[in-house]
Amino acid sequence: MNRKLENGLWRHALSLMTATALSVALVLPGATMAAPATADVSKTGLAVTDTTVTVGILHSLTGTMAISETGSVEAEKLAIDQINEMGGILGRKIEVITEDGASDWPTFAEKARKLLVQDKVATVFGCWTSASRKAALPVFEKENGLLYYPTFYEGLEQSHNVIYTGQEATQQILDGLNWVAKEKGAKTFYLIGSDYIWPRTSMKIARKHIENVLGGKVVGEEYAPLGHTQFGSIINKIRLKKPDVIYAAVVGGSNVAWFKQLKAAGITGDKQTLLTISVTEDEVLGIGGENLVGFYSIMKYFMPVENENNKKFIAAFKAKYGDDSVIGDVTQAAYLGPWLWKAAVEKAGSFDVDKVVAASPGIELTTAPEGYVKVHENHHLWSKARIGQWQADGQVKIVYESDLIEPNPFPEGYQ
Amino acid sequence: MKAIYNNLLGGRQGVIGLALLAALIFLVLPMFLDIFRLNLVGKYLTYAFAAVSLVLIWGYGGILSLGQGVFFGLGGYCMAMFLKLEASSPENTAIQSTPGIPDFMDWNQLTQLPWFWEPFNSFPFTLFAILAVPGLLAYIIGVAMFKRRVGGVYFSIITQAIAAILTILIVGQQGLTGGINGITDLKTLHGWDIRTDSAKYLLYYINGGLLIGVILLSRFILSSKLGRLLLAMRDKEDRVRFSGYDVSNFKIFIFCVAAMISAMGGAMFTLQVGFMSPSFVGIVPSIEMVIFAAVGGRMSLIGAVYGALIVNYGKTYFSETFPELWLFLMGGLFIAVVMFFPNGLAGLYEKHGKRIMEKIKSLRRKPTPPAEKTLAAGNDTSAAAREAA
Amino acid sequence: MGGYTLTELGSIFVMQGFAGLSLFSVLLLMALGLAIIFGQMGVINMAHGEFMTIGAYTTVMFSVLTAKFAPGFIDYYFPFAMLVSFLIAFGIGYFVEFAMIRHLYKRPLDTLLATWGLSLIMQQIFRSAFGAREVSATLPEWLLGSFQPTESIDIPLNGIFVMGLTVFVTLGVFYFLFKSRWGLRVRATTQNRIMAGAVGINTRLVDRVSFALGCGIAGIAGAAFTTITSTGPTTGTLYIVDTFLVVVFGGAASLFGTIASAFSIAQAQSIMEFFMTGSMAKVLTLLTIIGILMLRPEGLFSIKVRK
Amino acid sequence: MSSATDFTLAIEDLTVSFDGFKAVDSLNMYVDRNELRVVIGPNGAGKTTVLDLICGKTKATAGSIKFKNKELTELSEHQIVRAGVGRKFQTPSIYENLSVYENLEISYPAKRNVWGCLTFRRTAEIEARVREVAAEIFLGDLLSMEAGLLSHGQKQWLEIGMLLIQDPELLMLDEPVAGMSVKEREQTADLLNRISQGRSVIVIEHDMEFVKNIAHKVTVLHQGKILAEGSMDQVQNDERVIEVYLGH
Repeated sequence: MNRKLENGLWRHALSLMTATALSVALVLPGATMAAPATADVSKTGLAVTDTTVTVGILHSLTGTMAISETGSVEAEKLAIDQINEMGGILGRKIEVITEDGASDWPTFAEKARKLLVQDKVATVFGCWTSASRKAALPVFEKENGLLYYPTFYEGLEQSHNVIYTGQEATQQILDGLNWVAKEKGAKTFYLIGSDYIWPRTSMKIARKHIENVLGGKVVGEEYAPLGHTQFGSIINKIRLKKPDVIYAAVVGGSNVAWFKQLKAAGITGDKQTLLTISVTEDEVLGIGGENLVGFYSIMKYFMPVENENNKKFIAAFKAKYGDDSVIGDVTQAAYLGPWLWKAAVEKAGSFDVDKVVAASPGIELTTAPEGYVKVHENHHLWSKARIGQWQADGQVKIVYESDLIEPNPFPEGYQ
Repeated sequence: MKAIYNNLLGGRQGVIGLALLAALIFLVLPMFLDIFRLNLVGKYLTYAFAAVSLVLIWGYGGILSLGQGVFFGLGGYCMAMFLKLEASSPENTAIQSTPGIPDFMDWNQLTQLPWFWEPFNSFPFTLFAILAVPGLLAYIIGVAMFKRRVGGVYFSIITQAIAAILTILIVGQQGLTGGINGITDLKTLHGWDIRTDSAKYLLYYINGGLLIGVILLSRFILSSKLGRLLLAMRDKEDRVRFSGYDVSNFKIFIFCVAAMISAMGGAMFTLQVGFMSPSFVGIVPSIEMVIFAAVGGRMSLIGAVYGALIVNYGKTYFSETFPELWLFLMGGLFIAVVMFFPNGLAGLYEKHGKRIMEKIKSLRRKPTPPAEKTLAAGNDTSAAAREAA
Repeated sequence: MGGYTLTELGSIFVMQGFAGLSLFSVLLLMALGLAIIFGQMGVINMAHGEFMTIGAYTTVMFSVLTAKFAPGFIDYYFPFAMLVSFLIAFGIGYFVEFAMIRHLYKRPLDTLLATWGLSLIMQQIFRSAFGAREVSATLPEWLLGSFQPTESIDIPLNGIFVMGLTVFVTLGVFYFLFKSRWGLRVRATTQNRIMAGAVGINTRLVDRVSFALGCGIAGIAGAAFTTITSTGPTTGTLYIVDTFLVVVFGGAASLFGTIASAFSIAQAQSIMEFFMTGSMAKVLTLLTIIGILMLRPEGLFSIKVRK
Repeated sequence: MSSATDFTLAIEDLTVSFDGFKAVDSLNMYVDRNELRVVIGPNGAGKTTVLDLICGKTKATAGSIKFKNKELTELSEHQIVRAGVGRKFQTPSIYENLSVYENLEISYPAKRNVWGCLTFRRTAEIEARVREVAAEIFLGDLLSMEAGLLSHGQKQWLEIGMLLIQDPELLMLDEPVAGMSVKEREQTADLLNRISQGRSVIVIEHDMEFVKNIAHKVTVLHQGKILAEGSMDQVQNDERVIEVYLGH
């Protein structure tokens, strides 16, 4: 662990300097430099003209997932607008084709194929749930497309054709567990999640970490079917086990029922430590701040993150989408996609997927709202983890911020 | 020969209908669509299997199964299991802690292939299972329900609950089933890459051929005495029983046949789309399948195919163009079909066709008396029945 | 269960019993409206869940408006919200019966499809009007938190509230169906429409009001569920299968059966949930229901009729 | 349990109760070979319920029904039919969407399992039999007509024909002349007299004139029990019968 961290810090420092230089160089001359010839920057028949390059956005605009994915679409469009205002990429304006995955996994695959085969887009920003990504992934691999995927997810995947701008499971989970073990002296944990792959994989990693690294004990592990709204029995089980920490990954409508019923059962933040990996500012709107007071979330980004990038980002976002817009972790990660792609394309001097992919590892973004990110060899991002404590008004107070964490989608000893 | 002509092909009108459909599937669509769109049509046509099966069981049998998605899904899963095993050869999965098993099992810490996956290494067994597994489930459900004379609304609600159960099971047992993600990343069938354009063309044609075959089979069933019995049972179940028939056996039979037809669609779906997931098993897809049949005409086998094509094309088109409008349209379509066109497109065609015929006739002789008109309207179902038979 | 004191086990026992009762009242509240619509009238209303959602959104709107214009009133708005939820759902139900259901009384399976279409349309209306996000009502203080009879027992207040409401609505429905003149007309109409018409009952009006009443009760249920969970455009679909199973399992025409079936399903599920995962508990509960329904296709309580 | 008898139908101690109400109460009734028995009684006497019990539509609470010494209470409807019992319902129950020919063909007692129905072919033998029966029920010229278009009386005949084609040994008819014109009634009486040759027939009927025309023996039911039994004359002069039924 330590060596990795040191290593990371050293690289961090080094790359900060180069990145600053790079970004200065990029921002200034973009407009003045003559755009390189199309034949040079696109040899694989992508939708690139002398003045434009076409990209795709592929999220659910309708259906059950539209709630969650709307923020990502907004963030991606904001980033693309900003890039276009700065002169575009390689002298070309970005044009967007938006497709609706309709919360239906085969539709994602179908629309991905349309974007790649018919529209020949240079890259796609999209997918949200693991299921939609899993459905679309074979298409991206077969057609050799490029996907920027924004959601924090279970890991266990690494594709030539995908850049993962959210956290993989270990980045999100391990530091949070270390923190509660240290700060709260937690020894016993109760794990609860919705019944599907992300919570199950996350809980598996959490359990290994608790048992093998922290020397703690998992006193219960529980999965509720998606859409479950009655947590009475589960809450009683938790009460019987009296865990030091409840570790939760419940999603969707169940999440709201879960927190409301916790509060109604008298399990509140002042009596019980609860750490969740499935509540961002987006979810709080539905759950209600009053039901979360004192509980903790771990994410890589919360709105109050203090830095200039974030201030600008929030201001721009609110200016475009209204003052009461809320930005959650995934929305921020989605915002990174177009910027990371821009940097990689410019580094490669080409839109061709293989060249962009080859150029991607090592790409850094000092302008990220979350602070600083860097693309790892394994196509995930180096990023920080932050723990926030929820306040009654639905805002979060950041109580812990980690160092940069190396992404490790296939964590040894955790599988 | 004449018997074949009349029973299988449904006489002159049936031959024309079938020929038109075959021409559309095999000639017109491939000529005008690129492979991307054609693959979509192929996907829609897999739903047509389910719609045809609903014509059998719902239109003729009067049994509204809200669980056709279950059988569609089971067929699809059987095929997906075989393809997944082929995709998970030890070489392809060398980075796993247990190479040689599907990736999602590895993530769920399974160290060996579950017993019920083993037989799916064999392609002949898989083909057998695609029909046998849904058929067996349908048989069990059928015996349990029809022998105890559960029918009508109760049957619909129970099949719906079964769809819910199977979805929860598949999602909950992700180590064995791939969970909510389903079984993905299917690549080859006996080394033949199913993702290439040529494979897609071939699969499309196989799919179309199977569909025509299924329609012929269904016609054979419906034009036999069994078909008449189904209609008889739908309207006067007691009378059939008191004519000495064991009604439940016939219901079980047609339910099993319908299940197997849906399952074929599911298997073709997996091959053409490249994955299978629990979202095709549940309540919503099952009801959508009923709508395909209702729009096409619940008494018309060929109508069901058009119903599946049109509703799905509409879904793709409108969700691309006016996503907001889509649900309104779909909902409105449900209501309109049920309230105003209970015989769907086939019924409309019948009426329209008849009117044109009448016009042609009326040019030759005096206008037909109104009495005959009402007569014709009253006989719509049987007229549609004859069209399908 | 070593390592626990007797008091602890006792407390858990009490709270677990309450969890079961609480689930029971939720199921019953959902099913009551349908017991009238499906049980008494034989109409399969697949949009029943959406009528609950109407109630839920009404309550959320009420809470938002109250918070905005009369923050001092926030402790008292809830009963009004429920009343309005009832009225709105009743009104829409009245209209739906007029425009759609009455044409389909003779075709129950077709009603199923048409009302499914209706549910799709209603979901899209919710989405267009209120957005796709899940929303929650701000609850009055007296509905939050728990009641602590002893140190180690916490009884959720919202659970008590839903339970009380269920008792109230159940009694109301019983009174309506079995004690009032109107109920007599409803029962007469459902048993013999032609005869009822012949003795001067306006069967059309009876149908319409019964359907609307069932929808109105769904509206109340929806309003009450805002205390438990959030509301989204597709919330209703979560409830529909369970609701139908409760009514069918109880024996469609028997109100008492509906109560008994809600009780047994709730107890079975909450007890099993205590000992196994939620998914398995759900699957086992559903399988048991189907198994019993196969043995007794007419449900738990059926009225034997000489045909 | 009762012992073997010579009767075609032997009903002994038959009871059925609906939620405590005994619609048929310890009924004993015997029908001879080739007998035409008429069952009469006021509404609610349990007449139709008795037929329901014999043909298996309703399950008995207690007692036995023996048909040619074969216990029927344990068989399901189609088995009872195959044993040789045919039943006509009160309201004509025919397949309205099928033609007269198809109605009769479906009722023809051959290939009544799933596979048989799939492979069923029209044979000359079946065709001849269908035509024969159709002629007998006065529908010989209407074979291709859709059954739904027949008159009420013709529908009643068609249903009788559907039973006839099965050649049952026991034929049960529930109000066969209800809704018929006078001429049709006469034709039906004639038909019944003809078809009761060589088989036993049970008829439920209210029309006394019609009953007189056909009955060998009359059973009067009242409140689920036999009130009187005997020839038409005997029954008509029975005081109890006059009191509860005929006198009004």
